[in-house]
Amino acid sequence: MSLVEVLASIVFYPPIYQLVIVGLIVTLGVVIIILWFERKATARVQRRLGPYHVAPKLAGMPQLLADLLRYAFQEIIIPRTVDRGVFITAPIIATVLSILPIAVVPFTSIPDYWPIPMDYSVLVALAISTVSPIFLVLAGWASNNKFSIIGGVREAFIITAYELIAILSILSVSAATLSFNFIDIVNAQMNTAWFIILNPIAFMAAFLAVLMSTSGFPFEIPESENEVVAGPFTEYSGILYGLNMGAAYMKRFAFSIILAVAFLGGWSPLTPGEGILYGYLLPSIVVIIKAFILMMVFSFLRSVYGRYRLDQALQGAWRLVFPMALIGFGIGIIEAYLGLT
Amino acid sequence: MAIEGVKAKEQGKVYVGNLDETAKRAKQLLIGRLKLGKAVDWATSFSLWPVHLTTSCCGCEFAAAWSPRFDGEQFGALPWVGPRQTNLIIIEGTVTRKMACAVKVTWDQMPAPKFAIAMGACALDGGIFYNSYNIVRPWEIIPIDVYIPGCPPRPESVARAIVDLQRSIRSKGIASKWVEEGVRPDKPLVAPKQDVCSWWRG
Amino acid sequence: MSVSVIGGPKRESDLKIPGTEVRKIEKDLYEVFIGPQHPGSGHMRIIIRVDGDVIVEADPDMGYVHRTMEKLGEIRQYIKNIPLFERMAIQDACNVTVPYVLALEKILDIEPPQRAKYLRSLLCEINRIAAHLYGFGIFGVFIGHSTMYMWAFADREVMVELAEKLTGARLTHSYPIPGGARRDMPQDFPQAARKAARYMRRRLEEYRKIFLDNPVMKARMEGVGYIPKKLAAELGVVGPVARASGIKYDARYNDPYDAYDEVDFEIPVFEEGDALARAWVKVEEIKQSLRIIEQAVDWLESHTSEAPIHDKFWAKSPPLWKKVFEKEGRVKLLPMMATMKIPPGKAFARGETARGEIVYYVESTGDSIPYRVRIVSPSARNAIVFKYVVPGHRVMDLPTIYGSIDYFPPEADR
Amino acid sequence: MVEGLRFMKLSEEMVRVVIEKVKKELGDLVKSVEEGKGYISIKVPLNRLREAAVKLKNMGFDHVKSLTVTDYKKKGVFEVMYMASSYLDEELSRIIVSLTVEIDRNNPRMPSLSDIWTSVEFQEREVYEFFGIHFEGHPDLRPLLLVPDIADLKPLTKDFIVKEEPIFKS
Repeated sequence: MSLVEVLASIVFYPPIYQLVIVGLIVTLGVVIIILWFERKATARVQRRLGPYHVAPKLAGMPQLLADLLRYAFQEIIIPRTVDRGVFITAPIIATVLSILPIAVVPFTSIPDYWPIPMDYSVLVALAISTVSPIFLVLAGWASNNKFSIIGGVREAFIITAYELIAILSILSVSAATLSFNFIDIVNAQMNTAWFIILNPIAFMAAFLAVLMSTSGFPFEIPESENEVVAGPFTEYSGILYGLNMGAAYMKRFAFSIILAVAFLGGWSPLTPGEGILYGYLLPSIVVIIKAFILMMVFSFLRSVYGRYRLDQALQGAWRLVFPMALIGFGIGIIEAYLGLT
Repeated sequence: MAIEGVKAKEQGKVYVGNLDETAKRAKQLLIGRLKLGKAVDWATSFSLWPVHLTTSCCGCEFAAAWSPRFDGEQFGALPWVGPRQTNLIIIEGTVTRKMACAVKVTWDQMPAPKFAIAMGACALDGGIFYNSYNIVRPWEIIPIDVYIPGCPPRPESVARAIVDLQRSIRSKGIASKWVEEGVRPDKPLVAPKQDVCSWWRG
Repeated sequence: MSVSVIGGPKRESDLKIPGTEVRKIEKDLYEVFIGPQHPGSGHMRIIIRVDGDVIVEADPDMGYVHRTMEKLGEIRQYIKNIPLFERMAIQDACNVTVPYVLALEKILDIEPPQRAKYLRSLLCEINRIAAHLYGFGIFGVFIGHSTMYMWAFADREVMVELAEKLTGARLTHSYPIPGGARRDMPQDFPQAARKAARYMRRRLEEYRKIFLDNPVMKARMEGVGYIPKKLAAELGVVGPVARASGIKYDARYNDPYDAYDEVDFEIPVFEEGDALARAWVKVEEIKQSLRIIEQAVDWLESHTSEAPIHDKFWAKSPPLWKKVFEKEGRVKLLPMMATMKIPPGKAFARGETARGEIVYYVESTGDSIPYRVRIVSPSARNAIVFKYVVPGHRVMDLPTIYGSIDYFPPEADR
Repeated sequence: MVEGLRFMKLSEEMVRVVIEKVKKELGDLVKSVEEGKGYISIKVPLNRLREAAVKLKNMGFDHVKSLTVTDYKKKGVFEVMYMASSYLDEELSRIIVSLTVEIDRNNPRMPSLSDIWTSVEFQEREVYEFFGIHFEGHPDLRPLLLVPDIADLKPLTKDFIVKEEPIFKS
């Protein structure tokens, strides 16, 4: 065994690869690039330059690196009136939990390259993704700041609205394939068609639910700065705020990967073959690219829409998107009954 | 449940370690040993986020400086909402007695290293309102890094002030030294002579 | 439990931090201080009490930008008050100073020459468009639509540039002076104005697409901050706020000054009375202002150039001043203006700024400084909306109402 | 959108009509009615102020544009002018009437009109802090713009002197 092979076997050991390489490094890179893209795309729509002078040759790409580094070295202020333990741990746990769903999503059809191979991966991924908002609410509560508390309460409202939609609409895929296993789902898509074509209503509902869960426009309500400064994160400074800000994007990335696997055919054009390169690396790159495109769509909405009012968002979620998710679920069942998948 | 060896008074508290000590050590390691000082200065200078505090009518030109024609964001400066997440305060014109308290409190809430730009003739020395009974000179309350003359200054001069501040941060290494030593190296912090917040308590 | 303020000092010394005092509020309400350092407040503070998500009480706490203009106006010469009062609303500088000049002209009993009237109206309308776009931008960012802010501010630059061409200053023009205007129109101005008008009309259509007809924005604005006609009259609101509630009042129409009785334009009035109607009033007003600009430019072009200042002053001015005018089209500030004594008298004048009607009361005792200048600016009169209209709305409606009434604290606080 | 409006310049005839109307309506309440520059000045005694205000409101003057107070130190009075006009009546909207009273400078107390004209509420608060005039019956008489220690100085009265400009002093 040569050194390269040893290294490869360490790097591509599934838990390390998916949690450390993809989960931390790629996610960080994606967050940095997507934030840069978001600012640049918004600037483009708004007929201006966006971040530029930090590195003119790279069109301002390191801007987010500068912001991150600045946050990292800035003073961390912990007000005397906060609940210290929760105040410090909540953003860290929220960040970890928001990237954890990646661990149970397969990037390839070979079960060996899957950190936690199991038949109920869809359920587990959804279950993990529902935990992190609780810590955002906690962060708001521990901050002992009125805006934080209002922001936390809004977050709680939004959770109740989107959670059911997200779960129902993603489970419609399971209903259609009669399986909770992501690999079966992707295989079914490779046999017939992607679920975005077979079940577009469920995809729309899932898309909106992800927007709501990661407070993207037009549902950027918990952090709506014109009433509740920075929402639950009003009191956070320095790297703790950086974590908080990154957590929403990391969560969006994790959700995008789930959506890419469940609706966009996962590694679809590619049939994973033998070896690490064809069996693991290339399929995972395909999945990440699909997730990245989804994230670009999410980011672009910022420049087109403003934000809904809280009650309007909740109303829309329960009156419009929830029936959509139900219909999507029904379509999934019908498809399974007709044997389309 | 009582834990042995812990004073009765401190029972029931959550312990998160001595954060100050840990932070100090981390700073020494990163800036002292790994020579990250230059990177800190670079990052700080290109990430000067002004806090949203509009003190007076220069806010019009401040807003224009971030509009597409002048686009302050190209320097990496992004106006941000709360003082906790920002590191630059731009005093936009006259500071009245009532506003002085807000300026002081906002400045105190910002995490170091932080900088201040005073915009407009009024922020220099009163400008057209020099003999008004209701204004305060901002340099009496907070330490100012760059002054922008004009009434109101053009947006270009706001951009110029930001570039000037960036240069001086990089050339003097203000940010890295501030992080390392915990105090600002080149400028003392201002202790206001008058109690600007006296009216609040009534 | 009746204590709803959370937090507070843990030690005796903490009492010195403002805002951390523990007070008891009567009912089980939540008191939120919005401002002065708050992205949704501008230069003021609004103290709201919320019950759940509904505001039950709002108390505007103004005065954060009170720069004592009325007092300073009493100790400065008449002419120096023009740049002083202009600082009230610098993006609307000509509009806020014209009524002051009108009041002085009423006491002096002079009428400016026709050319000066047209020039003033021209700049007033340019300023009105710029100020409306400013308001639009702020409104956009208040309901989370940053593209609207950027677009409005980008197009505002067109108008600012036009004003700069006419007067030489971006914002603080100090253009109207008693008996006339400070400068004649440059040669290449008409083409630039017409081009800007064409451009602006095209852009308004795009604003409609991205902002006013945007489903999300419409949902935020429709029915929010509804002011019925009767309430609007009772509260004495002004400008677009009143006209969106069906009140047919515009100082340009009800008490025509300058060239407004000669040009052809309409006053847009809407009946709906909500935030969306206020936004539409602004759009329609911009269209009418463009019409006025074009007419004024046409008139100025077709008439021979003369000094845009009353003969009473111009006849007495030294020959050098006249030479400067012939060469540069610029009226050098007349020396007699600096210590101009105005005969005793009282005058009251009103004018329509972008945000509404501004009124000046000037009292002279025959000295070179006024005895009393009273200014009531449109925002000062609209501030009452916070107290009487905001309660009953949700917290997220507060920025919508704030943005839609286009409240500008420096103007309100004077 | 409602149809556009057409212009009509204010004529002296209209002013005279309104003056006659005011005289007829207010009757013996008024001390004098005269035409000023840009407004019609109606002087009433202090104890009949509220009565006159109610009558003006019933005439159609539905809002107050400006509450103007002038300090005549030599005469020892504050002159308080409620500059009222109309929104709903198009004829009256061209006219501004000023309901004028004079109050004692040393004991500045007068009845509040904020229950008759709501639009005057904030301006009465402003006058209260700048001149120290106490409006009896005002629902919420607190300083509006100034911080308390400056409001104590009553800055708009002629007693309060600001440092003047040294140049161009006439």
